[in-house]
Amino acid sequence: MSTPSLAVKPVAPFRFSGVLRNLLRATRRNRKAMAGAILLLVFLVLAIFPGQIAPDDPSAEIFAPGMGPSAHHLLGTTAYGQDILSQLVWGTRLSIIIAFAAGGLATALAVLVGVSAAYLGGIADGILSLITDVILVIPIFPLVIVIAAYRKNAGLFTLIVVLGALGWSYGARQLRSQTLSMRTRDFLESARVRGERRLYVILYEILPTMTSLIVASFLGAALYAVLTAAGLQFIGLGDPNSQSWGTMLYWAENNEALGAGMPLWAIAPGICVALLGAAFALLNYAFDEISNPALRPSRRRRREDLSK
Amino acid sequence: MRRALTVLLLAALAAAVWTTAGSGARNASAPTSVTISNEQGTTWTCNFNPFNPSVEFLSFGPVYEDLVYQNLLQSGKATPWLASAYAWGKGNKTLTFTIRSGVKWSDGQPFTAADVVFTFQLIKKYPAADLNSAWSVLSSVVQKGSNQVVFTFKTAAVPYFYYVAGQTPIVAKHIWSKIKDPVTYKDTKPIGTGGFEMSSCSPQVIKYTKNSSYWQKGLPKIDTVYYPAYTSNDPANQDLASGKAQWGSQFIPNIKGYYVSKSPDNHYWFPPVENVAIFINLKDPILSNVAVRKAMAYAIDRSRVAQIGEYGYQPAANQTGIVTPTFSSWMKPGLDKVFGYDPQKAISILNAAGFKQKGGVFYTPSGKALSFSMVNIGGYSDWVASAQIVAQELKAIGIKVTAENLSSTTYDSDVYNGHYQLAYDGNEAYGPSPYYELRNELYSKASAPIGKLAPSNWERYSNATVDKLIGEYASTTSLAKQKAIVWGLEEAMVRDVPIIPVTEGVDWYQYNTKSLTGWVTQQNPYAQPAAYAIPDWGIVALHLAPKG
Amino acid sequence: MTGDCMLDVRDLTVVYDSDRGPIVAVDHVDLDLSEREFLAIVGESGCGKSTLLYAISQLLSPPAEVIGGEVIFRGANMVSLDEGRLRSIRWRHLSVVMQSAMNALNPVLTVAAQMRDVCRAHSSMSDAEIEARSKEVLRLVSIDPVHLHSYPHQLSGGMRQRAMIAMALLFTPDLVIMDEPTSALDVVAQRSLMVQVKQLQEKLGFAVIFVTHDVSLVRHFSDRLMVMYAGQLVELGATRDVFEQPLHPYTRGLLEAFPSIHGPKVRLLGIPGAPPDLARPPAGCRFAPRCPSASERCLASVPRLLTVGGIRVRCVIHDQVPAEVAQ
Amino acid sequence: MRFVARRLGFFVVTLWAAMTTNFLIPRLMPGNAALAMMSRYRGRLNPSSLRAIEIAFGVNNHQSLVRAYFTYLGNIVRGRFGVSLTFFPDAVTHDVLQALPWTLALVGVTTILAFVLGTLVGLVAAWRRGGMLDSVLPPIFVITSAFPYFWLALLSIWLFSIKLGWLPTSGGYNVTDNVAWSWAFISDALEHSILPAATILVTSIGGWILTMRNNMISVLAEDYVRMARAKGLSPWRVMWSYAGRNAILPNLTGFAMSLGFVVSGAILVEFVFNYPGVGWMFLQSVENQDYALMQGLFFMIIIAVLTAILAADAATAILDPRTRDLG
Repeated sequence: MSTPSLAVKPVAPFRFSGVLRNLLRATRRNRKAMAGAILLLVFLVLAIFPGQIAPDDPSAEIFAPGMGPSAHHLLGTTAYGQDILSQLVWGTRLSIIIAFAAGGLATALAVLVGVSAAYLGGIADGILSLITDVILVIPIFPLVIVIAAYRKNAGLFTLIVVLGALGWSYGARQLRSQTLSMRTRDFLESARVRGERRLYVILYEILPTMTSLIVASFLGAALYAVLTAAGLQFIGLGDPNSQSWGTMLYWAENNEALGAGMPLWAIAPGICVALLGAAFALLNYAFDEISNPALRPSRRRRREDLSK
Repeated sequence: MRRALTVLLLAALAAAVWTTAGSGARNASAPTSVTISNEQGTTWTCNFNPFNPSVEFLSFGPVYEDLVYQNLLQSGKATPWLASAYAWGKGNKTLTFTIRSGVKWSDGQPFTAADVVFTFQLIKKYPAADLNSAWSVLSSVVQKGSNQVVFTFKTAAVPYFYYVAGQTPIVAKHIWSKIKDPVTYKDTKPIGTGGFEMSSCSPQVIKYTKNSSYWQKGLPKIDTVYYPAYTSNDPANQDLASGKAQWGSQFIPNIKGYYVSKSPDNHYWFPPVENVAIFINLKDPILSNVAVRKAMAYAIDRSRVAQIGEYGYQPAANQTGIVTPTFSSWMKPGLDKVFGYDPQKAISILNAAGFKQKGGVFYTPSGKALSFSMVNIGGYSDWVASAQIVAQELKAIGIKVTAENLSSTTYDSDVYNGHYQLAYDGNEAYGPSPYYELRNELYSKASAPIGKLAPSNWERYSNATVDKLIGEYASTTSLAKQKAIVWGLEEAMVRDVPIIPVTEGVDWYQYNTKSLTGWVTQQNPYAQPAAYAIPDWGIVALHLAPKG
Repeated sequence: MTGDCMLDVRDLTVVYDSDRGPIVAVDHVDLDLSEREFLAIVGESGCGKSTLLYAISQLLSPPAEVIGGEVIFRGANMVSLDEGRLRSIRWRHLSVVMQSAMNALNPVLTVAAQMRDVCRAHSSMSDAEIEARSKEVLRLVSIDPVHLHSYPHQLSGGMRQRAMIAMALLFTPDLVIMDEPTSALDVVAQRSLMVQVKQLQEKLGFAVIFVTHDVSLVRHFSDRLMVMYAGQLVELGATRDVFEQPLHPYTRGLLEAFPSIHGPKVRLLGIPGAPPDLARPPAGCRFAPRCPSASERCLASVPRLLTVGGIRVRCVIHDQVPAEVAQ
Repeated sequence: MRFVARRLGFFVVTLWAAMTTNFLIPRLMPGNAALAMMSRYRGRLNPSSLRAIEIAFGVNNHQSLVRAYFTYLGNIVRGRFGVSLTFFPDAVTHDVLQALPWTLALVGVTTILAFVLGTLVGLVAAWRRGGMLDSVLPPIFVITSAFPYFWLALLSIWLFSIKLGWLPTSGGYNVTDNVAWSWAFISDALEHSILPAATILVTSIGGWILTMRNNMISVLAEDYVRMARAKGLSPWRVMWSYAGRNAILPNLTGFAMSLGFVVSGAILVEFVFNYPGVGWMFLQSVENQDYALMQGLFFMIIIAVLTAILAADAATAILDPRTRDLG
């Protein structure tokens, strides 16, 4: 005699490692994902070993100001005689930190709130969902500005906390509905039948199935964090002594870099932000496709071929 | 390719509407008008109340006028204005003005001595309107005869001439007597005696037009002044570079490449008017030691700071606190040479004072590192940059300084209350002679204990003889005596190093001679040229004339 | 048989692209259908029944794709027709009834609107005529016409299914393809619906291809029965014959199975285990792993499709000694 | 009914939360308005005028936080936002109303444009799967949507205004013309809005394209779309009233919120382009610790978002009968 579960498609139990392996495989398959991953990797390397990579001390004002690109200064120098390339390299670190710290925090909160809301249900769900919706409509950027203006030195930490603490609501919503859609899945029912503890069910049964969604919401949050941070630093609400792309743009802007013949000073950091952003965006886009096969690019329908 | 595509997209859009909207580039405005470019970071409220500090500069000068104009750039040379003459009396405790006849308000009413008396009674009644707290020294203002006004001071108050005669806008009695509260009053149709009338105002631009019945015959020579509101620096600078605006009061980075090179008619002059200095909290246990302060004074290469941090726009300052060349005539010979750049000397001073160097940093005998934080205002990019260089140079001789960039209000509340160690700043009110700035820097009565708001003298310097000198200045009109006193103050600056002047703050001023003449130049500094200097910019506007 | 043959499917093969390589969901299937005939296709879920239907009606969308074979409907090869030509055939001659009306009806349009769309697409009826016709077909499936203007979610499950059948009859087509139209309903409703379908078929004279996982359901209604397993045709013959003498072990298993309230999933009493993963089908006979009477010969090669006494079957048993079976 | 009640509860709580943060945050900041004023005019004011300003702004009357909170709530309810310090002595409402039209005209219109265009592109891209549009536009705009807005704006100013001189560098209109409903003025204002609008569009359209494309693709897999095809409806009809209409539903709320966030979106735009709108005004209020103005703007944003969401609910109810019956 066969137990009912035999006829069920073998979904559970999941192993994170397994899921991650699948993701990696999928990533290798997906061109967009590859591009994004490579970009991100490059920036990570820059962020970890700026000292080894950057030619000069980014803040030392020791060269002729406003030089164009040359063998010694591939991107020229700033109006204060700093090496732009070095600043660029060192600037990577802060952006990466913000991206991962804020993105991570936001995602953690999203998972915590979203999944537990859906799984606990009832009043807990009601309250958590309400909070989520409220946070969702609170305008983050103005709020961050107000807080950032409070004290400039607190820049980095404040930024991470605020972006993280306010950036989770969207992900939480998605995760909640995703979890809801799974509550009735057989493997969860069987887990309940087996009398597993809730925490166990959440950790080992639910989360793994949502890895790609979680990754996606992390990427989204990270992207948002990078852009917002850059924006704040650009309007001068970051710490102007810090080494970051946004700060570079702030200084370039204050010295009319574009108009005064130092265009690279303004263009280069912007491109870096754009590339890092693009890396996250591409990965996000790709993970959509990975988690939802329907989205994958496909050959045109045969019918159309024939009708030609 | 990514950018290329974006660009293409924009180009398409641009081209599309460009053709319908007509030519994008605009030519410079009509010959008999001048457009001012001065980033205020705000749009206009169309309020011209001269007693409202946030907008007084929009009316005081071109519309409202003062009794006697004092030109800072000519060591306070006084030009009778609404008063045709003035005289000190009774040991410099009374001041009598003879009011000019034939002056009319722009609504046609005659201007009289009664208006002057009324104005001063008004700011007495409403202290919030008394922006220079004139009534802290005044005891009475009364009319004498038909055309004279007598000011009586509690004590001799010679320096207050500048505030009373030069910095108080005279308003019309027949208008302001009907106004409930002059402080909150929104003065949308200012009626003044000045050469210009405010003819139209929108949040984006104010238009001043020539007052055809102005009391100085033949003036003004131009018809209109446009004062656009710039909310950020870029557009303001761009309009100057393109010639769209002809009169600039802007910090333009790399001005040669960005502005001068754009047209042979583009010129600039940055007359120094004040010191940008390191304020040292004298209540700090380590910084109270004069040796440390002297070492710092020697360790800073002022000209390098000026060059890198300020593009050389702000010249290097000197320890006496005398702004040169503006006030060079007040300099005690030789004194400005003290404290040239000499890092070795700095180190030897510290050693002599018993500080020990360990790992490139000096320590007090009790083992405290010479490590301080220096606050400055994050919004002022040039000062932030300068502060960085100062920090690097002090680090070089073993004094660790970390620059903290604060929002301007945080900065002010910290510094005014004395909750800081070092502060890099130029926020001193200056006047037509070095006395005014030095007084603000050194006068103990202008200071306050730690934790209380000090309007100035933030380093909390206090020295009886200096206070006495400052007091004496108030009671003398003789230039010789005044100079002697200022020399005394200079010596105090060099002896006690209460603050360290690093560079000299300037009036930002660019001008375009394509279609206009009569600009302020280094050769003819007839007024402060910055379009925010009150009342000076009104006087500059009077001098401007169409070319040929 | 050839005379009134309306549909002739030859060697039809459908492939899905997936990460784990191509999946052959329908594997060289042949079948034919005469006018007014009622053909039932049975098999476990995932055996390719629905895919076959959509391949016949040319409704596959990526990643599924017909890679070989023909579907001759009234002399035209549907596979090679372009959308325009297909449109002219659809609904007037060939209509489809889907598994769950809840999903198959547009949730944001009223039943009336959805019927109107069809009529507009294939005729020049006036609104009045359309209204009349719509009510008429609703009555055919014994739904009170008042429901014509309600939205799908406002109808009961049974009503929805019937409404969809009604919609399929708007133009009384020659062939109605039904994909488990009853699976969403409870047993009682299932029966009544089947009876109704049968009556309609006799009254209006259309042919039916009826897919279900529940053999018992079609026993008394279908003329012929086709059994599919793992994308392949494993047995095809007159319903009566197949029920009396199932030739394929799988068919036998199915007949012993009873319908489960769990819908598409069928518990096989005789045969434990689940259908194979079509991305990696077992060598030889695909049923062998679950087959009670499997021998190593089954694994050797894919069994041929044999004809045994009018029944087509795919199993090596009969390949060896057809005589035994005959008697 | 429960649905409506939940919605109302949501609105009330949101409003309260927003108003409270709104009240607390600025009060956690140091310094006071008089100092802020001093620092704005640093160097130009005699230090002793600090006293004068303090009197003028009444910054010295310290009431307890709790009392302040309730007076604040009371004032908000009565629609009193007090006097702006930045634009002393203007009333906050007066300033906001003055700046709002500019923001709405520029960012508002552009947001709507981005949504409409993005949705169309996404819809068509999904419909013509793997087609030219589908394989080119989405990836490109995914990348442009990751651009830092202000940077793109700077570059375009540099290129189109400074280098090519095609378009004005900044501002809402040419300062030398006078504001009026004249064609000259409008065209001028239009011209000034090209660059900001274009840059916003480029950076914001990607999101819409992507979400719409994804919704559309999952909808296209729905039975009712296949059903529509089976019915032989014209592709156009299928795309719009079957696939499109269902695919757009999930986006409505998102669109509403983006409309509500127009102001926050405007901050950087108006900063870079020196545009006289509320976004820039907000920055001002923060810089000058202009609580009244800050709160007025913040409150306005919240109200905007909530009304937008309300509108979205209504729109959804109209387009999706199912929610209608929930309410």
